[in-house]
Amino acid sequence: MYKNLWGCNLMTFANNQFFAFISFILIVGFVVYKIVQAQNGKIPAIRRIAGLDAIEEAVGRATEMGRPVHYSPGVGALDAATFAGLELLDLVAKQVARYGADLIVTIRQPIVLPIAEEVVKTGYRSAGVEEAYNPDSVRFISQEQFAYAAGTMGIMEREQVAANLMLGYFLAESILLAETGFKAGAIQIAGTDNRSQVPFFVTTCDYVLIGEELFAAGAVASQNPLKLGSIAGQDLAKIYAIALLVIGSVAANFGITAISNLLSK
Amino acid sequence: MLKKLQDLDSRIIYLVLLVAISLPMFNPLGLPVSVIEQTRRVYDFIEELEPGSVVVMSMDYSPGAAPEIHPQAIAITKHLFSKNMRVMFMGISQYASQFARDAIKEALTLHEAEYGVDYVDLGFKPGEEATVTAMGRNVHNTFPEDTYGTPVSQIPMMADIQDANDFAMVIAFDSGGSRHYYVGQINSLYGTPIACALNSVNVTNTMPYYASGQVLGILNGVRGAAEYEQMIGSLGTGTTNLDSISFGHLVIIFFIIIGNISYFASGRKPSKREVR
Amino acid sequence: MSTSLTTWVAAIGTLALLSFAWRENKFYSLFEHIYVASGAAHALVQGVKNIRANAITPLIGGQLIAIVPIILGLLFYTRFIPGKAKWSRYPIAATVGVGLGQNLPRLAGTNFMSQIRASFSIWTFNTVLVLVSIICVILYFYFSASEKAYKIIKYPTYFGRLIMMMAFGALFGNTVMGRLSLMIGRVSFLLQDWLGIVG
Amino acid sequence: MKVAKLISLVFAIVLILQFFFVSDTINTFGNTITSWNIVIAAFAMGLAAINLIRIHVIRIQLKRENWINSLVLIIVLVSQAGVGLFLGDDSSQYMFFFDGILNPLGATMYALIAFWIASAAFRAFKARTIDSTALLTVGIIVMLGNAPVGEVIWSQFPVLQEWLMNVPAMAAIRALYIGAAIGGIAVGVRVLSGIESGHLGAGE
Repeated sequence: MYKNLWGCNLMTFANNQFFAFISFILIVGFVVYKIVQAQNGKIPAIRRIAGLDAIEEAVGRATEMGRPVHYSPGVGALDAATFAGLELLDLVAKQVARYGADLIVTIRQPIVLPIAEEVVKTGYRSAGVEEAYNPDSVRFISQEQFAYAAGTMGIMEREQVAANLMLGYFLAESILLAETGFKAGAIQIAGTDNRSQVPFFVTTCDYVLIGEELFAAGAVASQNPLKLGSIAGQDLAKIYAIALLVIGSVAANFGITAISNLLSK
Repeated sequence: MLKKLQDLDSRIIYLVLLVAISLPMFNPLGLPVSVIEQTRRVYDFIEELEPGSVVVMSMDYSPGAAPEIHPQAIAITKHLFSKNMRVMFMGISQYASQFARDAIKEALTLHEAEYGVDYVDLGFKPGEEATVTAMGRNVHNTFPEDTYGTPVSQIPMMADIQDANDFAMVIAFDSGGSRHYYVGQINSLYGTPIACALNSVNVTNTMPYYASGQVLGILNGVRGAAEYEQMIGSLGTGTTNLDSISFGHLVIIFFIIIGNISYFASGRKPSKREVR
Repeated sequence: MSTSLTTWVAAIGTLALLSFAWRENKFYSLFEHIYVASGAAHALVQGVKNIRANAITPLIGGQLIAIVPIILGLLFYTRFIPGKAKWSRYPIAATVGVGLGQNLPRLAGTNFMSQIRASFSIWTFNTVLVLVSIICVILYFYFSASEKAYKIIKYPTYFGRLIMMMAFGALFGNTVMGRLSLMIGRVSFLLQDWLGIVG
Repeated sequence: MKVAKLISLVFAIVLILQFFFVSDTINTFGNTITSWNIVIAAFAMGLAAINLIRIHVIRIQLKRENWINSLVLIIVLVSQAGVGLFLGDDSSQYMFFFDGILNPLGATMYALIAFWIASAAFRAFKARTIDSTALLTVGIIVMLGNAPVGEVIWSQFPVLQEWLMNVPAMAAIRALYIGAAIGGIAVGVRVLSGIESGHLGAGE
């Protein structure tokens, strides 16, 4: 269908992948365009995210009640959700330092431990109260999934935590942590990209960040222009998707075959 | 009184659940199960395949999902052998051969089938999506040997199975995600019909492929196995466990309702904050 | 009562892990270590089998190019040599490259384009509801809306969130059936295969 | 660092072209890369075993708390791997390890969750917000649709469940797939352009 582009012999499109290729190029284009724009200083404004604003409220409540804030960056190692969890930990550490509440961070993956310690330390330093940083606020519990859950449950019950923040990649142990937090009467904010755990968070927590909301909250917390640009680029692609949906649906119902054939190539 | 119920010891709740699911095992009620559309379509498709068609059974489930998916694999293997299809077992999960071997053993108790002619087990191949793509392009390159180490060139039935165009159908017994690869790399490029046999947690997120026709049918966990066993007339663990599922569900629903009644009765209003 | 050693070992292991529900104990953590060991051993055996089939045999058969993936694969193990860990970056990069190279076009083709095409159906109550729901859920994840724009899409995002909650309810219902089936599988193994007190 | 990113970029671009275009030249490159990937992935499968042996041998030497478990772990790992490699993973001795340990314990680990769902159902699954009310209502209907007893209580439950699964649930998941496709491609752009290289150990 197209003469040879890169000197290879005739390149034809695999069956009905033409418009998929067009969409692929467009989505990549939107993301790159917005990232470059953000690099040149045009930082996109991101709307308020309910769960994100509730974090400050939760830390304030914990300070009033004189009970600790528990934070878990999830059970994942170096995946996107864990990075978002650590960015939000930075935000929480700054607020905890400013309010003077005490913080307990429970860790499952050994590789995440040093990063989390560094994040909490810099949080206290940037709030100007570095001497208030308590080294054993960041605790490695266990690498085994359910041993980590059992250890964390014990801490939450003993310390009667006032706020339970679970932001990162979670598996089946999510329900154990959420139920213990609920029993302790803590205000619970959870966020994960693992969709099959979202139902257990929704029914037990006050606020839930679902999938992309966790990444958007992480980007807002980190104020990293590249990430904010990437989110704006993804939004452009979503407008493109909605446009395709409307145009294609209208074309199909009014028999405008030209559009329908193009979209199905 | 309801408030006191709230801090009931969890272990009592576990005991109640254990009793509820064990009781029907002692005297099964045999509640009937109706076959739903998404299961029937898999059965009908296989019924219409003419004998000798090549059906790929991709065994991609872990021990954590086996109690839900393995009964499905046994039922479908029995069905395929009874219609003397040519069945190619393989998998991108490391447990493929162990589960395939057990399913074949169960099916051979009912139907005749000869290794290398009626069925073959190419075993497990790592590489996730890349392996599914490679298999679609060239089966012999991707699987140079079967799971017992015999070169594929020496297996009679593999002579005319070169690539995905030779597959009459692929059934993804999947708990890890291989269904996405089969829909994306095989169905989209070669039009090969794909059926899914899944553990229940993965059924909901496979519905879009079913609605768009990229997947021709879905078996949903132990219930799917029971439905299929009923259709092929050879009852197995799917059917026997079904009564316990009914009792288990009733207990969970009862707990949710009682929990909510005592929650509202104890005056804790739903939190207004989360209106958004 | 079963007499096979395998069934007895499986039954003792099952009871050990179930004891975690009573409370965490030594019996549980011993069998958790045994389970972790068995899983790692199985992965090692399957890995070696495939290295032999797809690399060693072709290499002996004369395909010298097959040495490249073997070298890259061996570089994974430099992580265990102090100071040499950075060499493991190359096989990781190769796997990530292949992963993305396979995944990204499929995302554009199957997850994006085919799902959009599948929504071009003739309007009935259900298909219009599906179309409107899809648009509202996409809008829910629209983040860079200015205050003014956000006012317009506020209510569609509420509808989108409600539809999403119904989807998560369906996911919840199926997850409950799945986990129950697993527990039922273990109980019937204990009562039937091991103790033999059930029909 | 540069070479590693280059490997990722070249491998990814060849395979992306191979998906969208039909061309013999690209196919040969792409097929070689994918066959290499099988071998590389096979090598990676041994990492977990080596890592476990390293950690637990240290625990035994230092006589850490309950080091007996570590000793048992090493024994099981070495004996199962030995049987699997020398007698073959289809030997009856190997089936002892598979049917006696791996398969039953794997299923039991996940079966435990049924206990926790039961206790959370009683204690924590509350219809406190509009979201959790909608979620629990649909959840209960889907459960009654799945369980044969549901049909006995009211014959319409399976019909209602099928509608919930095929219309609202399917629509939301389809929208999440479209969003995830866009998100996945965006992550791909950031990784291949080197903006994000946490996985290569450079840290962010």
